[in-house]
Amino acid sequence: MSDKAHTPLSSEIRATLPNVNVDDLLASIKYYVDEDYAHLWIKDQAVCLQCKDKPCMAFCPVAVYRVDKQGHTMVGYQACVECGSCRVGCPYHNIGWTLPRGGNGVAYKFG
Amino acid sequence: MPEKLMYDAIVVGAGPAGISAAIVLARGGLKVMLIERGRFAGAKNFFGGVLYTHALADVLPDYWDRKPPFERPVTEQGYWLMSPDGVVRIMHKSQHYQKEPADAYTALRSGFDSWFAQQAVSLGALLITKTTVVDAIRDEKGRVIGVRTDRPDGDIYAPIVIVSEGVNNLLTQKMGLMKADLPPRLIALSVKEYIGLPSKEIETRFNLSGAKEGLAIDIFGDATLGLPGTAFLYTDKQGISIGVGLLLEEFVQHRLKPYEVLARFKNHPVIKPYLAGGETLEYGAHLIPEFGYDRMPDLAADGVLVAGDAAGMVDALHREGTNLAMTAGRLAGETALAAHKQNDFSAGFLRAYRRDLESTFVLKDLKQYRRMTDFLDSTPHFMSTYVNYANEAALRYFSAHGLPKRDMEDNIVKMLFQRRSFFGVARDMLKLFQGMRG
Amino acid sequence: MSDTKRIWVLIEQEEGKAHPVSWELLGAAQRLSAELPGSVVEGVLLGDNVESIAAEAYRYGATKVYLIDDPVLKVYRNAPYAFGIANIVKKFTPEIFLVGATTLGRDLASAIATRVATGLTADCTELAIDPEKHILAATRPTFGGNLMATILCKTQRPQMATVRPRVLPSPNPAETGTGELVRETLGMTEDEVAVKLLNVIATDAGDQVDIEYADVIVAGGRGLGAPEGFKLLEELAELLGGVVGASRAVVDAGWINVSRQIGQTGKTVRPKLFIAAGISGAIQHRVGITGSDFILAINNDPNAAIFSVADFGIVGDLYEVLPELINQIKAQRAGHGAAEVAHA
Amino acid sequence: MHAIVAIKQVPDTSNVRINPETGTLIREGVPAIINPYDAHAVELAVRLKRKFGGKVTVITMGPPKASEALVECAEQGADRGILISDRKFSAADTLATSYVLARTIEALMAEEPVDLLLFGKQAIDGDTAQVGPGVATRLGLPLISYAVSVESFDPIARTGVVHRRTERGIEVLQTTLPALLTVEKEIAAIERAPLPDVIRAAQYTPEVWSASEPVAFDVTKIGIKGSPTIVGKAYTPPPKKAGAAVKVADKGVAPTVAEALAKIKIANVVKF
Repeated sequence: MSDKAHTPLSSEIRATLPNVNVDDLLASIKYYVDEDYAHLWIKDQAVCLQCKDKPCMAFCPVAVYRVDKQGHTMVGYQACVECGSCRVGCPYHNIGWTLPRGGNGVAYKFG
Repeated sequence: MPEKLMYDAIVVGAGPAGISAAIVLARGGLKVMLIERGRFAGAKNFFGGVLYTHALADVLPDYWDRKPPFERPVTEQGYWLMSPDGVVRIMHKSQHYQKEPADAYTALRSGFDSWFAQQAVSLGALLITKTTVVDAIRDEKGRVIGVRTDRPDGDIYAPIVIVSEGVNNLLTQKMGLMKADLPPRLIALSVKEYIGLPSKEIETRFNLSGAKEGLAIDIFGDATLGLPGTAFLYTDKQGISIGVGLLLEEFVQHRLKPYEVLARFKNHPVIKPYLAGGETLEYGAHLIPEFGYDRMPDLAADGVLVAGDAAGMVDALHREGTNLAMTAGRLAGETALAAHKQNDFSAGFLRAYRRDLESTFVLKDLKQYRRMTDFLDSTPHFMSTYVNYANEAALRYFSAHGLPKRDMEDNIVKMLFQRRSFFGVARDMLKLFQGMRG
Repeated sequence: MSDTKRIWVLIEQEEGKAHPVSWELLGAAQRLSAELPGSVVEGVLLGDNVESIAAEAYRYGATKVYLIDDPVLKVYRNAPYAFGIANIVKKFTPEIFLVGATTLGRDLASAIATRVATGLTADCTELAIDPEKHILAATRPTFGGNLMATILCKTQRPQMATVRPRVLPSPNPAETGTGELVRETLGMTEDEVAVKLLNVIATDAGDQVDIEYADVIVAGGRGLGAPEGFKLLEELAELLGGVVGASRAVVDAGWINVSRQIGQTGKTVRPKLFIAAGISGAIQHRVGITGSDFILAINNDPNAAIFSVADFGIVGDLYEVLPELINQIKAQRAGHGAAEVAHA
Repeated sequence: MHAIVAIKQVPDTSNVRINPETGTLIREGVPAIINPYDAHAVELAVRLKRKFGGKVTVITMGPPKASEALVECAEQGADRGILISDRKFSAADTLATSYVLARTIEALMAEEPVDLLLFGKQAIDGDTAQVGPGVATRLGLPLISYAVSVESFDPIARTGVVHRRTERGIEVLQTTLPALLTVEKEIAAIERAPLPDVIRAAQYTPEVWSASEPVAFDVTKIGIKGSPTIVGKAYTPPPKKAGAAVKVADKGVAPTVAEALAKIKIANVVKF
C-alpha cells in the first residue's frame, strides 16, 4: 500500500508555513540533562551522507538533528523529548535510540 | 552481593495502564513493584487532553472521593471543519454533560498521572521512579522471570511482568512479542502547546459559565494542511491545550516541521483570537500508536502481559487511549491475580487476558475501526476536499446572492462533484463506511 | 555619642592589599550618610600589619578606622575575624554595616550577623535610605534574578548588607585624607582557632573548565562554521584570563565538549564579560547568559536575537572581528601591563 | 562516622515565573527540587559513610511537601531524614532558620556524636549563603565555606583537610572535627544509586519535628518573630536594554572593535 510517494504538498500551502525558532519553544520544557550519556546516536554517518531528503531534520519535533558543513548529522540529544519519531521515522533506521537513564531527560511540568 | 529482589508482580511504566494494573494487583494483596523511568509518574507522559471517567471508575470506584486533579469537565464538544479562512462547527452541548462526575474531563498528565500513581501507592503498590527497565530476565526455558533496570544491583524478579511501557515499546520487542517497529504510516506524531490564560479569559472566550464547564474540539482540514490528521483544542482550568497530530509518514514524506504546522494552525484567523495574550507554558510531542487491530503485538507470553500504548491500544478516531489503557491494565492485573491463584504463569493461561479484552470496548472498537488508518492512508485528500467543501457550501448557504434557494442547493451539490467525481465521492464514502464498520 | 549613627564599611584586605569593593562601599556609605542625618562613615580593618591601609580608607571618605591588628588575623579565617568584629560591633553599636559580597565578605558577614543577632541582606545590588523610616533599604536579586526584593531590617542593629563588587560606582580617592585610627584588640589566640591554612593553590583561570565560575567567557556558536574556529576563541579567552563556552548547536556538532554548553540545557553563567561569537541567541541560550555583567555580541546577522541582550553588538564577520579584538587588546596590554580581571 | 546534612527543597529557578503584577512567584508548573548544592553535600556524606562506616542524617526545614526531598536523599543513601515543619516557622529569614537548624543539630548531637555538618554553599532560590555560616557560628564549630574537595578525613584523630575556593585560589585548610562545611558542586559527583537503596527510600517515611516536639524552640526566635529582616517590596527587574549594534561594514573593523573595547572599559568589568 503506502510505500508509494505521496503527492507532494503544493507550494502554495508550503508557503503558508511560518518560520519557527524551535529553541524558543524548547525553553518551556524542563529537562534533566544526563551529561554522561547520549541516548541517541547516528549509527553510520556514511548513510546520512547518502540520504538526500534528511527527513529527520524536519520531522523531529524538537530539532535534535542538524547538519554541519561537512554534511554530518549532529545529534542534540539534550533537547530530545523521547517521542520516538526518529526511531521509526528514519528511512534507513540509522538512528540509535535508547531511553535516557532513569530520571534523566524530559520531565513534563504539565503534560 | 545483595539479596535477590523478589516481587509477586512487576509493572513496567507508571502510565494509565500500568497504574491500573498495579492498583488491581495491590488491592488483590500482591507484592507489586511499579517501575517508572521518569522523575515521577507522569513526567514522560503527554497527551492532547481528554480523560474518560468510565474506565477510571472501573479501576478505582471511589476515584471521585480521592479528588483527581482534572482540569475541566467536557460540557461541550464536537468538530470544527476548517478551511483556510473559515470554519464549520458541529458542536454538541447538553444538560447531560453537567452531571458530576462527568463522562470526560480535560486533564494534564503530569499532575493526573502523579495523582493516579499515588492512589496505587496508597493501596500498597511500591512505586520506584527514575529507573529505566532495559531488558527482560529469562529462565533457561526462555520464560520471563524478571526485569533488568539501569541501576546498580538493578535486577528484579517476579513470576509475572506487566509491560505498559508506552508507545516506544522496546521491551515488548525485546521480549519477542512484536517483531519490529511498525512503519511511520501506522504511528501518528502529535505536538501540543499548553498555553496559559486566566480562567476568566478562557470562560469569556469560549462562552463557558465557570470552572465547571469546558470544551473539547477536534479540528480537521486546513489545521493539518488538509493532510490526514487532526488538530485539537481543549480548555483547561487556566490554560488551553492546543495541538496537531499527523501520521508520522506525512511529516516524513512532506518534510514538514511539526512546530511549524502547529504555529500555522495557531495563526489561523479563527484560532488566533482564542489564544491572544496567552503564554506558552509548555511545548511537547508524543507518538500515538495507530497500529490497528491486526498489527497489535502478542498480548501475552510466558510470564508477560502487555497493555496500553505498548500494545497499540488507541482509538484515534475517537481520541481515546487512556481509557483503553486503564481497562487493559485492569484486565491484565486481574489476569495476573488469577495466575497467582492457579500458580500458572504460562502463555496459555495468560491468554485469558486477550479473551477478556475481546469482550470489552477495547478490542471491539479496535476491531471495528481496524481499517481506519488504511482508509486515511489511501484517501489522503479526504480531509482537504470535504472540509473545504463544507466551508464553501456553508458560505453559499448562509450568504444571500439573490439566487433562488433551489438553484443555490444545486450549486452546492455541483461544487462537490467539481472537486471529486461522483464515483470518487461514492468510493470515499464506501471506504469511510468500511473503515467505520470494520 | 550614642545618637551618632555610624555607617560602617568593612575594609576587606588580603595579603595586605585592600579589595576595591571596600572603596565602592565607602562611596555608597557616603551617599547613604547624606540621606541619614547625624551619621558618620567609618571603616573596619582587620589583619596583621595592615595599618597602612587605613590611610587609604581616609582618602575614600572614612572619617575613622577601627583597626584590629593581630598575627592571628594574618590570613582570613572565619572564627577570629567574626569574633573580633562582633566584639567591636557590640561596643560601638553601628547603625549600618556594609560588607563586600566577596567569598570572604559573605562568609564573614553571616557569622557576624549571627553573633550579634541582627538582619543581613546578602548580595545587594542597590542601597538606599528609606525616606520615611530612615532605615536601610537594601535591594537584591532573588529567584535566579527573576525577582528583585527590597529588604528592610526594622528593629535590630546594625542593619547589615553585603554588596556585589562592581555594581556600585568606584569613587575617586581624595589626594589626601585623614581620619582617626581606633585600635582594638582581638582577644583570641591562635590556639583557639580550629582552622589552619596549610597552603593556597593559585588557580589559573585558563585551566578552569568550570565555566559557571569564570569571570570571562568567550563563547562560540554555529557562526564559527567549523570546529577550528574555537582556536581563535581560545586565544582570546587566554588573553583575557577566561574560558571558552559554546551554544548548544556546536556542542551537538561535537565541536566541543558538553561541559562547555551554556543555556537552558547547559549551564547558567554569570561572568563579568561574556563574548558571544557567532551565536544566534535562541532564547534557550539567552536564559543562560543574562546574569552576565557585560555581553559583547559578534554576529554577521544584524537580526540575530543575541543583539537584544548584548550591551554592545558588532555586526560583522567574526573571523575579521576577533583577530582585531585580539590585536587591540595586545596593543593596550603593551601599554598598560598585565591583564587583570577588575577587582577580583 | 556520623554526618548531618542540612538541605532545602527549592523551586527550580531555571523554571521560575513571576507574576509581574504582584511580584510573587507562580508555583504552578515549577518543579520543586533539592537545592542542587545540597544534593552534592549529601553525596559527600554518603561517600564518607561508605568509606568509614556510620550514618548520614539529613535535616530540612520546610512545608510538609519538603519530605519528598528527604526521600530523595534516602535514595542517595542517607539513613535518616528529619523534616522540621510547623506553621510557626513560616516567613523565617536566615537568622531564624539558622537558629532552628542549630537547635535541631544540638538535639541530634546529644543523641550521638557528630563528625561533620554539611550544607550546600547556598540555596538557588535565595542565594544568601548565610544559613551554613550562621549554624556554625551558633554551634561554635569551625566553618569552611565554598568547599570543593576533602583531601583527608580522619574521624578517629578527629581532623580533616579541606579545599576551599576563593577569588585568589584554592585554600587548603586543616580543621578539627566536628566541622561545618558549605560545599560547591565539585565536592562529589552524584552517582546513580543502587536499586536496593531506591527501594528502601520509596518505603521510607521521614520523621517530622514540630516547633514544640521533640525540641521546644524559643518562639521569639523562630518564624517571622525571630526574623529581623522583612521584604519591603518585590518587583520584577526591568528588562535589560540592548546596547548599540555597530556594523563593521559602516565603520570599518578597527574603529568598531575600539568602540567595543571602550564600552567594556566604561563598564569596568575587566581591565586590559
